[in-house]
Amino acid sequence: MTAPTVRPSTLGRGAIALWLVVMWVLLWGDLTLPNVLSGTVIAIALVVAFPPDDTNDDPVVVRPIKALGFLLWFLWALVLTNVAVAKEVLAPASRSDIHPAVVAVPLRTTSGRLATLVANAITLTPGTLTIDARGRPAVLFVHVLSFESVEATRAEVADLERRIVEAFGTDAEVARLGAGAEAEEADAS
Amino acid sequence: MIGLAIALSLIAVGGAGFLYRLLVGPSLADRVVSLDGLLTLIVTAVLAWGAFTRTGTYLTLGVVVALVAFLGTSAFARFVEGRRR
Amino acid sequence: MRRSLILDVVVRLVFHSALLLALFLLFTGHNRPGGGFVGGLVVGAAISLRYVAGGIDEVRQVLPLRPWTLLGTGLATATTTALVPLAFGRQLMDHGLYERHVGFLGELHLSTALFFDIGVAQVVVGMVLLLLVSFGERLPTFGAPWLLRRQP
Amino acid sequence: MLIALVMAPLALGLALLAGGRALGRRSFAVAAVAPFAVLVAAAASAGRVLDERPLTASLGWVPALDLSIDLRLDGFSLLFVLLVAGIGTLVQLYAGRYFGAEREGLHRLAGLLLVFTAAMLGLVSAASLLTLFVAWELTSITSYLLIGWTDGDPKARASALQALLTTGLGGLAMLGGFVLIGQAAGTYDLAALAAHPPTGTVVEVGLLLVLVGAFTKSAQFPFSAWLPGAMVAPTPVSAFLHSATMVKAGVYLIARLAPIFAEQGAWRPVVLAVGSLTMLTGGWRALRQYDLKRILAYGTVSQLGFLVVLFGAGFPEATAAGVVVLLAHALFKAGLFLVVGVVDHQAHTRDIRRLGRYGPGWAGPMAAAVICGASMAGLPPLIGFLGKESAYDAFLHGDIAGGGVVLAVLVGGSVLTFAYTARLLAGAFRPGVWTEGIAEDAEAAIDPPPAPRWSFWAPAGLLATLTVLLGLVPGLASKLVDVAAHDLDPSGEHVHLALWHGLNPALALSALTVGLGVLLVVGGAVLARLQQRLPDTAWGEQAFLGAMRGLNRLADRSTGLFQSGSLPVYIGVILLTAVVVPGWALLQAPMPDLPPLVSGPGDWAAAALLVGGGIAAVVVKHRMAAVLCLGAVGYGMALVFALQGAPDLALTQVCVDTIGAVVFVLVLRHLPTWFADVPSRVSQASRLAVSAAVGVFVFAFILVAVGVRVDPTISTEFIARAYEEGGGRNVVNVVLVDIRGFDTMGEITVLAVAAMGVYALARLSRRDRRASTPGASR
Amino acid sequence: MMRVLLPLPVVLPLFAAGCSMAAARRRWLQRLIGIAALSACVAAAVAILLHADREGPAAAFMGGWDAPVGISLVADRLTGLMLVVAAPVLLAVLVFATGQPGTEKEQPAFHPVYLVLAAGINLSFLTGDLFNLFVAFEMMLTASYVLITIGGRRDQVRTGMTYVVINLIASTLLVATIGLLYAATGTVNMADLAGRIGHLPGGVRVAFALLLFVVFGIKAAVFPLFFWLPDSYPSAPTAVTAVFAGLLTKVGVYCLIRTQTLMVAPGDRPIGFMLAIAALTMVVGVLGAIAQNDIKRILSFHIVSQIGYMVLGIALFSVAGLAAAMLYLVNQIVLKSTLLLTAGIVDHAAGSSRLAEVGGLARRHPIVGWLFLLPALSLAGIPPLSGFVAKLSVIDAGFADHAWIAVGVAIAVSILTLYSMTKIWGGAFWGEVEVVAEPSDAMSRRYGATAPMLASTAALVVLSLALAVFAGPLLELCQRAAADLLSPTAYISAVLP
Amino acid sequence: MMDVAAAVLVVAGAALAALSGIGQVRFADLFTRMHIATKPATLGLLLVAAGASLRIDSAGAATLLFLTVVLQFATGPVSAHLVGRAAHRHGDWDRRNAAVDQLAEVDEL
Amino acid sequence: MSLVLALCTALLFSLGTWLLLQRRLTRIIIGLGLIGHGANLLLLLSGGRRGVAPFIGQIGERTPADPMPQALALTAIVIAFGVTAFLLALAYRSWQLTGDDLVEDDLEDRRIAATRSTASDEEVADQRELSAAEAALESSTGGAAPLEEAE
Repeated sequence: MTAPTVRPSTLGRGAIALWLVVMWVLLWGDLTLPNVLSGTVIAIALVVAFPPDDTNDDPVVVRPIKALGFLLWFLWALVLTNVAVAKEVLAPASRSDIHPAVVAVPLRTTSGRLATLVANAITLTPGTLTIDARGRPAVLFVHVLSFESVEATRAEVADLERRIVEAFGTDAEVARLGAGAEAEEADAS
Repeated sequence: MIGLAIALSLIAVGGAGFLYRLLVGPSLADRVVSLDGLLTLIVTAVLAWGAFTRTGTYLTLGVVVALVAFLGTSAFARFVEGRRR
Repeated sequence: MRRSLILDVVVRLVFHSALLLALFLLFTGHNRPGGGFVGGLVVGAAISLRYVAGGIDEVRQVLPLRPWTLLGTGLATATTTALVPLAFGRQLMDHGLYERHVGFLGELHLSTALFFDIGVAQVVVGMVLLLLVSFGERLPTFGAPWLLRRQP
Repeated sequence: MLIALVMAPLALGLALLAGGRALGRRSFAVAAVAPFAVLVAAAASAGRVLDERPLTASLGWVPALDLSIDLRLDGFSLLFVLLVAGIGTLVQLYAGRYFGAEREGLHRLAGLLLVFTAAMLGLVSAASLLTLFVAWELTSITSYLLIGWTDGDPKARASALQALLTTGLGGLAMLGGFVLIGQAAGTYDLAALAAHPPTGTVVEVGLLLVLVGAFTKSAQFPFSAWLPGAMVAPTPVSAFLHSATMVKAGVYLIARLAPIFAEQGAWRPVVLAVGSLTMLTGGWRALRQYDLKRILAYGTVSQLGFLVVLFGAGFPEATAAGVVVLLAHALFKAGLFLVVGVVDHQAHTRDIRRLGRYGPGWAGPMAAAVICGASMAGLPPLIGFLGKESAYDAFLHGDIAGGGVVLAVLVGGSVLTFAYTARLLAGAFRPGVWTEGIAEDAEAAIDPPPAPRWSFWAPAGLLATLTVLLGLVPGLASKLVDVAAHDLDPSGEHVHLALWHGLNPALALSALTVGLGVLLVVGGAVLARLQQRLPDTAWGEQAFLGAMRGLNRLADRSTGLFQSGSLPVYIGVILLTAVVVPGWALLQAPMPDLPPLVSGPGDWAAAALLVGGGIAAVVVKHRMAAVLCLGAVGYGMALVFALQGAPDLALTQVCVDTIGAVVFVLVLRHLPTWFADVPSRVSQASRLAVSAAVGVFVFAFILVAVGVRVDPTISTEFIARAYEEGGGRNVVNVVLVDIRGFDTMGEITVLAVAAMGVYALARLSRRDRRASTPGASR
Repeated sequence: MMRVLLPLPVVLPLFAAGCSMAAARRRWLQRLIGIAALSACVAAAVAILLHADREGPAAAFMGGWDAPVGISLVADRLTGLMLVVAAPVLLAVLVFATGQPGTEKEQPAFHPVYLVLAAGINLSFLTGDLFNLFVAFEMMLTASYVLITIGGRRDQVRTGMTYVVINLIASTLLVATIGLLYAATGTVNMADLAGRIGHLPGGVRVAFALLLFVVFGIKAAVFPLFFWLPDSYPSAPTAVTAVFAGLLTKVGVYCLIRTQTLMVAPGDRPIGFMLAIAALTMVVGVLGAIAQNDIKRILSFHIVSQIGYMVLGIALFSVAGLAAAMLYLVNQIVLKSTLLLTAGIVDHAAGSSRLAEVGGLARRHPIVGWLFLLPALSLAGIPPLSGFVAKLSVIDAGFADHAWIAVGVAIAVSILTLYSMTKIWGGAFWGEVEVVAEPSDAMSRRYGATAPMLASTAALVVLSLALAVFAGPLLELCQRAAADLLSPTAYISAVLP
Repeated sequence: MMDVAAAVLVVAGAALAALSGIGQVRFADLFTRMHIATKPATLGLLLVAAGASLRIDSAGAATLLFLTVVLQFATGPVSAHLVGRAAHRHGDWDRRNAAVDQLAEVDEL
Repeated sequence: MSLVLALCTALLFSLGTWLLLQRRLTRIIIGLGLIGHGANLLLLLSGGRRGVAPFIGQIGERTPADPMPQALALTAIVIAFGVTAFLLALAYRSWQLTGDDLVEDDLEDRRIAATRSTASDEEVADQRELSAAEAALESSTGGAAPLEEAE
């Protein structure tokens, strides 16, 4: 399943404009023609006045099914996170297993947006918190609450990254991811 | 209404925790985090209250706070960041 | 101060939404919570976010308006709105209410108070902008390769 | 007519001040025109006035205060007008000779003299107390400017200040007195006052205040010190202001009021005592001076005391005598001053220990001086003799308490007068009479000064001639004196001046005076030794200096006490005042009913935030942390707003708080991280007390204010009308942009201005170029 | 007619301020805008006064919301009088500033901020709404904060802190007072408050009266609330100090008059307290002036001292007393501005305003000497200048009401005033010629200042002379105004028909 | 039924909020507290918003809540990242207990 | 209106006052902030009642909150914001000039308060006139120098 290839900047502006129209209508809470029209006008005006494509970045595409899948997975992970946190908080101090560490996790995606998404997702999933992101492709520095090993953390993040890139990355990104995974497997073997 | 009371008490407990951290510190980061948390909790409380009283008036507050809290926290974090101990 | 990829990206994503939110607050202020102040402040917050992310240069690049002009026109707008009713034999600031059926768009409710609110918002935005310009320092693009323009 | 009389010198004077620079010394010649014209005009109207038909004029000014320019030219006024205008003309002409052409600012001097002339004319022709006061103060100011005309000399400035402050103080006391009298009488008009004199304690106090004014102006004890000091002024000024005219303003006032008020309260004892004391101390002190002008000045003080006694006694004979003495004094004193000026100008000194040898051509000035001096000493057949004679006569026959004592004083004073006249004349024209305090070397005596041109001493000669003429032919002035005295006190009999009244007690007293005077002169050495042994009675000077020193010290103390320069102290005092003053009244308010403890559970949460954040903001020593705590309070406020049904406020509060925090961060990141302790002028305890007081006050006032609400609020209308008339459902927003949109307009202005202020301050360069000169703010 | 006229003195400068901000880069345009707007204000002010005097109080209702719902602007005679005096002073000072090197030329913010200051002052006089008065104060004060620190020198920053903080405290107190008043009466309209306060219990009424006195007393700089003034005013640029000295504290006095007469019932007026305050203000102020050695500082203390006379007049609560206070107020506005402008000229001509550093100016620049001497003598109450009439009216009114001690103090203080004026005259205008620095342009070297500076100062001096000449009609106007104030039914019925 | 669901959601959200607050008091290390602060508060807000959207049927309520949640999800972690970065740089956290600190290694280069 | 909130208001005023009486501008600004909050709370409480948000159409049978104090408080909040920003600019400028935000005492006042209370008149520079008057007194009480040098 591939997204239609559009020129990145156009996609960026168009997507943002679309989002703005949607948001406008959401804000008014009323799907009426005047709302949509005025929203469109305002959205276009905003996008023209403040061009959003001022970063050098890969485009973001949406693969609906995978995106939905990711979303559900993510929500579930969030619930798990909170259960974990609850345990941690409510458990007596003696049973706490906190072994903090800060781990550098190199990402494979070159897209800043995806890297950001990964970083945010890391923060909202159990036991991990993104502290910093450097370089391009980004290296994330993740604070791990219950540290086991560097590899374990990286694997966890790699899994997350894969889900995200598959949901939102361009074909090239997905391909690079695959190549990276193969290389990693090769490394492992 | 019992639900509201429970919810608000719970939020208040949480708020007390954050407030404690805000007052005690020890680091600035702690205070920033707890202030952010407090604001989130205030929004949570307002939404919960809105949920039980069926008032939609305060919903805008949530949107604005989400945006603005972000600004506050990031500004503190960024401009205090440069200073080493 | 190193820039942050995450912050840059998220701020860019949020920026337009914040502006839209501000406009919404401005337009609905008469009937829901909001109004010129809050609208202006939200715009200000959005601009401040850009400032936090990229320093004053980024703000200038995003909003190449002179804050003075914004302040001045804002004040002039508000006062003009106030003065116009005098010419029509009414009291200062007596806002008119125009309700008209405009074709397929339905009822149009427009109070001249809106223009006043726009002036208010302008001033607030201009103020925030001027504050940032005053206290602002430049943030270098150090360590932010994602900001470099792709070579054509 | 009368107004033109006053205004003409004024206009010419102002014109000279404004544009006379090019005229230089010729300014005096130009200036002389005005007083001369006045003289002519006054003489022309003399017939009518002497016919007891006074001229009047009135110019409305501030009717609500009974303040208007009312002029009235009766006999007494006419006498003064003639003196002022006549001597004014002579002095202007004289000044034209006196000053070298190279002197700068002569047009200012001429102009100021004219302005003074106008003021003096206004003073003596004032028909109401307030008009008189206006002119009075003008004479003080012009006198100040004239004494300080040589402003490069610190002594001149000091003397000018002393003169101004003394007469100014008196003037203000007098103003107070005038208002008291005027309010008691319902009028300030002199004629009306005379017709229906007010009485009562208020009036008596008012009279005393008026007397203070008159005493200061006429250099009476203890306010006489300024007059000798004023001798630093150029001699023409001294001759005009400080002998002939201005110093007689007080006498004039006393003369005007005495017939009306002499019987009231403490008037007569005070006036007679002060006048007597002045006459004696003035004469006594004149006897130890070496400066010709100072001898004259103390002589003037003494003579003024004489006049005050005469006029202040307030019975017709004394008044009539006063008029004669007044006329005589003006003539001889001005004449003497002018001669002294001539001597000074030619010899470059006025020290009697160095003067005395003269070349040829000095006969004229010397003769004038001797004639005037003789008149001063009260020798016949000069007008001075007439005056003294009638004074003795008046008190011999006068029927007032203590008249005998006063008579003795008059005789004593006259003896002293005789003595200092001798000292003056001998000192000026005979060499080597006095040598004390001067090294007996060649420098002591000076070369004989060159003879003056006749035109230089001619004014003095003219005055001397008048002195003789009026003495010999008293009839010339008889009518004028009679009408003047009668206009002052209509109850008196008509006066006929005559040189010879026959052998009577007054003549005997005159003879006694001369005899004692001669004795005093002959026994000069004894007297000098006596004076050396006695302390100088310069109480007036000491008092003035002491007062000034005390004033300055008081000013420093009080300013040091109140104006501590410390902001915390200021704030503490202000807040304490704001709390204590209304709080005191609040104690009388009814006890309010206490409101419910909480209006909903949210109150506790909000309170926790507010209190916790607030206390933390106070306690925390970390700058940024304190700001964060303030932020917490702000969010607490937002919560309160949300709970109390104010979503707009909550929204705004959150936004403002956050953006405010950003600004805080932008600034505070530069400042030190921690609050270091700095010593403050406010102690912890007082800080605590003020804070607690503020808190208690606010708490109490809220409870009381909410507890006493009586009326429905105006906001019920808001809710009723917001949608129909304002077109909005959000009432608060309608209030903000419509109902109270005007507030909002002001508010955005504040924002814009604050922003511009921030910009103006923050974008300045970091160097403070002018930091070292805090005063140089331009 | 009044519907249009009343808001103009406020809205015109505001509109002009907006334009001026937008024209921040073109100084000539800013000048044009500023002078045009303030000239229009003069015209409007005169029209308002004439109307108010002829037809009685008139009100305009902002946004068409009738009082007490909306904000009303009210012009009675007092308001008209204040506007008429303030407008030319504002205009003259602006002209002065354009002729002065420094602030106005270097700071694009000067003109807009100054216009806002003007609008704030005018609004303070016009508004009939207590909260709107707070807003007007804030406009005025914020502008003054900016102006007093404009240039950012070290001493300005230091004194600016004092000034801003104290005024902020005063403003907060005012807000709190308004809150309390609203809590007790449910209205903030002054005319409405006048009626409603009467229903409150006695102690509360008095407490409100005193609270209002203290709140406006800080602005008016009465003892013991004045300390901030002499510390802060002298460090501002001259033109700014002049307008502050002339107008800002006088706005406080205006508010004292307005609130104490309108909103405080006759029985609740703190008369004795006010008389004591008046006497202390006069004495401490003038003693402060005597202790100073800088022209601007001396004059600043005089501001305080002279406020005492006005409070004395007000405290009598008689027609004569209030009229005297108003006359004094009018005089002081003109005189203080003039004197400080002259101080600025001295500073400009000699490079300093410290008495120890300058001298002989009267001989060097006679025009400057006259520009100082006339208003200074007037200030000291020397007849026949306007200050004398004002002082006489105060004394007259005071004696009529048997306020012996206070009037006695007033008389004694006026000799001290004279003393400190001669201190300036003797120190700076007499003596050997001393200068710290010479101005750079030829005109200034010859006459002491540039043409706009001299012309505007001279215009104010002429105005002060005119006040003396027309003191009669002026005092009658003041008396009519005072009579209005003491029986405010016309005012109230103009607002609440 | 809907009301019960809403109540449950809201209470659950509130419970999470309480949890994060308690965590603030209990834990000694800054980063640990940040873990506890970020996650439950975000989910708590989500739950409460969900509950509220079930209860409030006024125009646009649900959509506003949706926007709130989206914004919160977008910004919350970023805030955490920034604070974390600053705190790490500033040395505010419990460094001694950390097994590895690869960020410090990078910064030291 | 409730007792707790009234107490909070009072406490905010108290705490703010405490900070105002310090010499650090930052603390003073924070103090002003606290007092400002207190004043806003006072305004809000002056409405006298707690109620639902005053939106036409949503009030129904319930008591609406008083919109007037809300509008007033809003204005006050915004004004306080602007002024606080300006105060911060002052602190910023103070930092630029002195490296600190200490509110210094007024120099001239301190000078007058300090030097005058100890020094005698002669040491004070500005009393030229007075000492000249003393010199004049000297000469009048027995000194020999004539007052005015001849023309």
